[in-house]
Amino acid sequence: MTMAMMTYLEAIKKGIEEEMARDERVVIFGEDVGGVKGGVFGVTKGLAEKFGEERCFNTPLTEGQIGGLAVGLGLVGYRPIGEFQFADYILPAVNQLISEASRMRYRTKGDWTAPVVYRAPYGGGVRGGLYHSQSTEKVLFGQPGLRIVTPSSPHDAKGLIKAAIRCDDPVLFYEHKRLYRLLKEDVPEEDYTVPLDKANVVREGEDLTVIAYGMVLNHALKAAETLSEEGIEAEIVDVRSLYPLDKETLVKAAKKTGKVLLVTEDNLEGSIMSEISAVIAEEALFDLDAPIRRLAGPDSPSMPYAIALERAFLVDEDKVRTAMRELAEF
Amino acid sequence: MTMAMMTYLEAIKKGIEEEMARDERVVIFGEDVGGVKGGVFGVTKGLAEKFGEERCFNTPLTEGQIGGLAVGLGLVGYRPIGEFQFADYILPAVNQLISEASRMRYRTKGDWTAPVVYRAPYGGGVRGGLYHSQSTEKVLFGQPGLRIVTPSSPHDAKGLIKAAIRCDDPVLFYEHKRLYRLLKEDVPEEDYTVPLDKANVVREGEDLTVIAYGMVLNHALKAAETLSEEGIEAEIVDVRSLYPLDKETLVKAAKKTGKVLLVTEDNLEGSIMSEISAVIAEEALFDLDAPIRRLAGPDSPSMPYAIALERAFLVDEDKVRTAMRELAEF
Amino acid sequence: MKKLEASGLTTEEIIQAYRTILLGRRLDERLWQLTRIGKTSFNISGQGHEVGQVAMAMAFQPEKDYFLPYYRDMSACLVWGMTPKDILLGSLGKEDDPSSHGRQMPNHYGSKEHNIVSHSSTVSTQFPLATGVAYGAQLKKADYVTLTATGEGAANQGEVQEAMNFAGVKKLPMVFVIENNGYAISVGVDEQYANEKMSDRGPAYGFPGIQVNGNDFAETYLAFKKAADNARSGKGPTLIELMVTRLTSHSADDDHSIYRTKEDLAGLREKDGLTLFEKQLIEEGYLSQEELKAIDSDLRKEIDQATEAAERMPDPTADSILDQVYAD
Amino acid sequence: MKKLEASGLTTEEIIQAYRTILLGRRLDERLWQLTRIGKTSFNISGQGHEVGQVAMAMAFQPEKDYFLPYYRDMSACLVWGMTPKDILLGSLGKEDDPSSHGRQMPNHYGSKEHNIVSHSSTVSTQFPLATGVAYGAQLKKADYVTLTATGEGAANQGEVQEAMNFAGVKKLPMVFVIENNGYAISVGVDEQYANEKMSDRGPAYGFPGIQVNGNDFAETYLAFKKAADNARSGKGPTLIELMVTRLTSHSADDDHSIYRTKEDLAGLREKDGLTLFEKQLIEEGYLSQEELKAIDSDLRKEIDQATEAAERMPDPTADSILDQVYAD
Ligand SMILES: Cc1ncc(C[n+]2csc(CCOP(=O)(O)OP(=O)(O)O)c2C)c(N)n1
Ligand SMILES: Cc1ncc(C[n+]2csc(CCOP(=O)(O)OP(=O)(O)O)c2C)c(N)n1
Ligand SMILES: [Mg+2]
Ligand SMILES: [Mg+2]
Repeated sequence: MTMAMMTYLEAIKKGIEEEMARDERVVIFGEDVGGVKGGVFGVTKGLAEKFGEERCFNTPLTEGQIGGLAVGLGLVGYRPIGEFQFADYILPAVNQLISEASRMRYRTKGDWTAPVVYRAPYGGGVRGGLYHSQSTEKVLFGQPGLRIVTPSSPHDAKGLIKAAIRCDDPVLFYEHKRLYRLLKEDVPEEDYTVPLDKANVVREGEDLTVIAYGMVLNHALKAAETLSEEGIEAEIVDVRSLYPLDKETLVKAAKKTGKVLLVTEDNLEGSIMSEISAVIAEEALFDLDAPIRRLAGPDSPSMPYAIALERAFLVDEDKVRTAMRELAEF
Repeated sequence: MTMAMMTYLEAIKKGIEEEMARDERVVIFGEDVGGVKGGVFGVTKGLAEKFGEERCFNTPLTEGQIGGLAVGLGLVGYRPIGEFQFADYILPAVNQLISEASRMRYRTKGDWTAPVVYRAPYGGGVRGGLYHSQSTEKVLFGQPGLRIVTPSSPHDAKGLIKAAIRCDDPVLFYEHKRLYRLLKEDVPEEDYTVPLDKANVVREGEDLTVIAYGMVLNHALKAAETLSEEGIEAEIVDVRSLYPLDKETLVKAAKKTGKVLLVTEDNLEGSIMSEISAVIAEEALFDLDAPIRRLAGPDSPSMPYAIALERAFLVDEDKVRTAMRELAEF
Repeated sequence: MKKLEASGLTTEEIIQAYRTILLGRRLDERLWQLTRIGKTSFNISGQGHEVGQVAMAMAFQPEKDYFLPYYRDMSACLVWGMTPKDILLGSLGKEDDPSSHGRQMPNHYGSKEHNIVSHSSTVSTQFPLATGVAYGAQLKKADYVTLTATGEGAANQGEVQEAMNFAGVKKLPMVFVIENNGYAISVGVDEQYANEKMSDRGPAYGFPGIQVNGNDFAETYLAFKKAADNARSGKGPTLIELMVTRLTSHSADDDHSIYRTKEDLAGLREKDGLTLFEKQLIEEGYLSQEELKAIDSDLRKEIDQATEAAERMPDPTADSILDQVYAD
Repeated sequence: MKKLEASGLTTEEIIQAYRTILLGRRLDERLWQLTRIGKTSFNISGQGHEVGQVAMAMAFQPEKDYFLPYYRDMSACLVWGMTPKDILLGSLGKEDDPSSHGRQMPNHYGSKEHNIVSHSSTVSTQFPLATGVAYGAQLKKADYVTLTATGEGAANQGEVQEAMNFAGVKKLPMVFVIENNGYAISVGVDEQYANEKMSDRGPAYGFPGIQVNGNDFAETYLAFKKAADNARSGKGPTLIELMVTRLTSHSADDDHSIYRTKEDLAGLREKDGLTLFEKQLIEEGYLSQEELKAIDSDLRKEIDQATEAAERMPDPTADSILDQVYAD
């Protein structure tokens, strides 16, 4: 297997590029996505030049339209990828995503389908304030028919975006904007996909189970290394498939250690971690040696701008480590 | 206390009417809300005639605008009530509800506020198919700054809508459309309010705790009567404050019996019951004698139209009773 | 000048148009019957829209053009290829209902076979979808045209503007229709919009907007023909405001006598395009009174047979509730 | 005809206008400096919009009129009563920032004291809000006017149409502005809309739409004056498309040299309304070159002092993170 060093951002771009080369039905669009800018983070830079302005293009500043345009293209055989410039700006498109994309297959019993991908950079820690930091996955979570996934490593980023593009279901693909340039690793240059419906045990351990995704998953991985020196071995699971959840893997990992820490950078209430907690409480109750613990942002409406406030909101490596240690020692 | 027999619908109407009479800052609007029709369910019938077309009026068929109009009126001192004709049609307004209503106070640290009420008939069992049956509260749940409440009885309906109108926070007020005419009881004619942040123990029992709201709460109440004859006594809690949750009451009730059944007519995953489960798993784990059980609709995208399918979706009294019995016998 | 002849259609086509218009009326009457006797729970009706819809739909090529209708578009769907039985299967919520296999409420017309895209109850969400279908034609270099419709109330939804704006930018091969029947449930146009005509919104997005009298068959047909031709030949989209009449209450759940004036209600029959069309057929010598009657009784028989056939079909079974949530 | 005099404003007012325009420019330059040296993390700039904004805002009565701005509206906010220190407190994310108390990113201008309503980063959500503020005037029988602004890209959002549609129906006392600087980040107007002018959308909602040259102070002032007067006297809303120039990159996170042509970039200075305004001031005898310079150095001092004062103010503290989520 030939490998190449790639950032999380480059891995996503590479995945899209390969799929566009392999399947001319793949088209991509959004605000600033076409032309020479190629997205405000640069994910689509160069694609318009390579694949033409018809397959990689700018839309007007209208997210509802981006949502519906994708569905319409999906109906007639395309594999559209609509980009929301920030996950915060999915909100104007919620109606299209829930009423149309997620229900098209069901309401026609499969006669019509919406094989579309929506990409959206999410997450905080970038001084983005209330409206450039949000984790909006909770808003779209629990809408059967729609899949939500997010990669937490460059390897998964490439494999997951490719799987999403090939998938016959609508997939909402979240990209953590802090990870774009922070993570770099060797990624296969060959064609591969990562399943859309599988969580991933990224570290084995016996003392406690940490379930997370995105930036906080990476905090947990680092914290696990230092805790290992203290003799605490954490099992760490990357949720990856935010909806539907891979319950089997999650429950198994919970049962394995009997101590479960759920970490999200979103607010505590109504987060994906609440559902995971419910699943574990239902299916693994008697295997638990400690109450399921959730670590999350405070219940303020997203993340304030001022440094002290942003820090107070963010679940950082220290907070994760402390929670892990506490739970291990329970 | 003078009492009057009222349906759930009449109680809501009465609450609005009293508040409009008592406070001229209260205005109400939405599609078909004004004029002689007074709403597709008739909740606002007569209000335009009584309080004038300026204070009770029709809007164009535009939910985003209904959402934002309310916030704007709230900014300049009014107590607006915006009606969404069906809870399904909140979806085009999600951006206004999340980005504006729920964040106005926080993002100005209280300088500007949005003391608004949004009303929406929700729930299934009315042959409404995919788009007239939904429980959309999960979409707006977990947005700090926004309150979500729903009454499950005529008494609460009147007191809760009055409290919502007087509240300085934005309140999303869900009305179960099956309960509109189904429930009828004596309701005080005097002025009273029901707190927006308190769950309500509606039945005391020792054998298991059922937590629910809306139609399925009423199923649980009926089931509890028949189960009582079998010697099973259920504690039943009406969630009422869907967000933020009244954790104290919920956890206390869970601890009391050690057996918890959470019932919702929404899909299982991502429902309010998932959060409640997580709260209980966190705070009452060692008081539980059985895994927390959730009873909910299947994970199909809302409720299909055909009779057999609608029935298959609905959590009816029998399903609730069976689940209660099973849990009691665990 | 003869009104119908002005359409440029052949005698055969005009008689076919009449059959479809009358079929739409009679079929809808049947749906109301089924609702009254409780065999279906709901109906929402295109009565008063039929002439306009049939004239509109005949300007397209249903074997390749796409249609994204709204709930009143039964007659247009009949032109596009759906049969009375198809419609009845939907109203009865049957498994073989091509619109939704019994999953959606009645009148949510769709058919994969006939390029009629499924729509939701959430009004106007089909507008952005239609732009995607139309952009697909540009990508494929295919010459199909996409037609999408909504009511004059629903046309105020933000998504409608966003879709029309995009269609203008990309010069998409499509036609937008606003079927203006003067009411959005109980809300009249004065409370719905302040512009004189809804067709004024076409130019606001960079393409023509035309208001046509939906009771004038030829005027409607020719306007849509031109719009469809323009779309097909790369000249971009057109918005057509189709002036029609809502002869019935909004739906089976509504009673319009509460909010419509007596004069309005009394004047409805005069605004019925079907009666006008029949008068024109006779005046212009296409059909005699006798022949009209014969067609009517043919259609009634056809509908009776379709109803019986549809009623015999199986209902969806409870165990299929989770089918086709996801692929596989 | 003298250009500035045509505004009908007094010499004092015109000189005051100039001070504010230049203040807007110099203050923004300061914000860029603070960004470069890392004292703030972000800036988004109204350079090239100042003349139009000041002319616009002067047509209103800030002591009672409401303003729902967007992120480039610093100069208009200065006219409405905000001070350079207020703006700086926001950029530095300080506790006393009147816009958000350090909770929002820089340039999200607002001030309860000055009737400037807080806005989100989600573009154009202020449009529906503004209709609520304006409907409040009708309910109160108050004669305040509501002004709200957005960019030409953001003006395509569905919520903008819904708000304008409602304003038309209720003849609300308000003025909508689209500040058209030709770009939405990197996306030019050809990819954003196909209508000739954004002001064409006013008539599509039943009220006047006017395009004005935002570098022409008098033309802009007079157009807004008329619009504000119409609103105040019950004649309903107006949409004004204000043609301006984006002299800078979209924001501190953008580099426009990548997507703007060399000629476009080279021509920017010529399209700078500030230079034109200064030329007019001198030509029409309002101020001498010397006096301009004196004003400039005054303002620079004022900004230095404001910066120092703002920097000394306290930051929000971590323990306030949950303050004012709910009432009480
Ligand atoms: C988003 C949304 N809001 C509200 C409704 C409820 N509703 C259904 S039809 C209708 C009126 C539509 O009026 P119009 O667009 O004029 O079409 P018509 O029924 O007159 O043909 C309303 C308010 C809905 N289906 N979807
Ligand atoms: C709903 C939403 N979508 C996308 C963005 C990201 N965004 C911020 S400004 C901008 C461009 C705005 O362009 P325009 O409206 O022309 O205003 P200008 O910046 O040129 O003044 C975009 C796409 C946003 N803030 N909100
Ligand atoms: Mg209508
Ligand atoms: Mg611009």
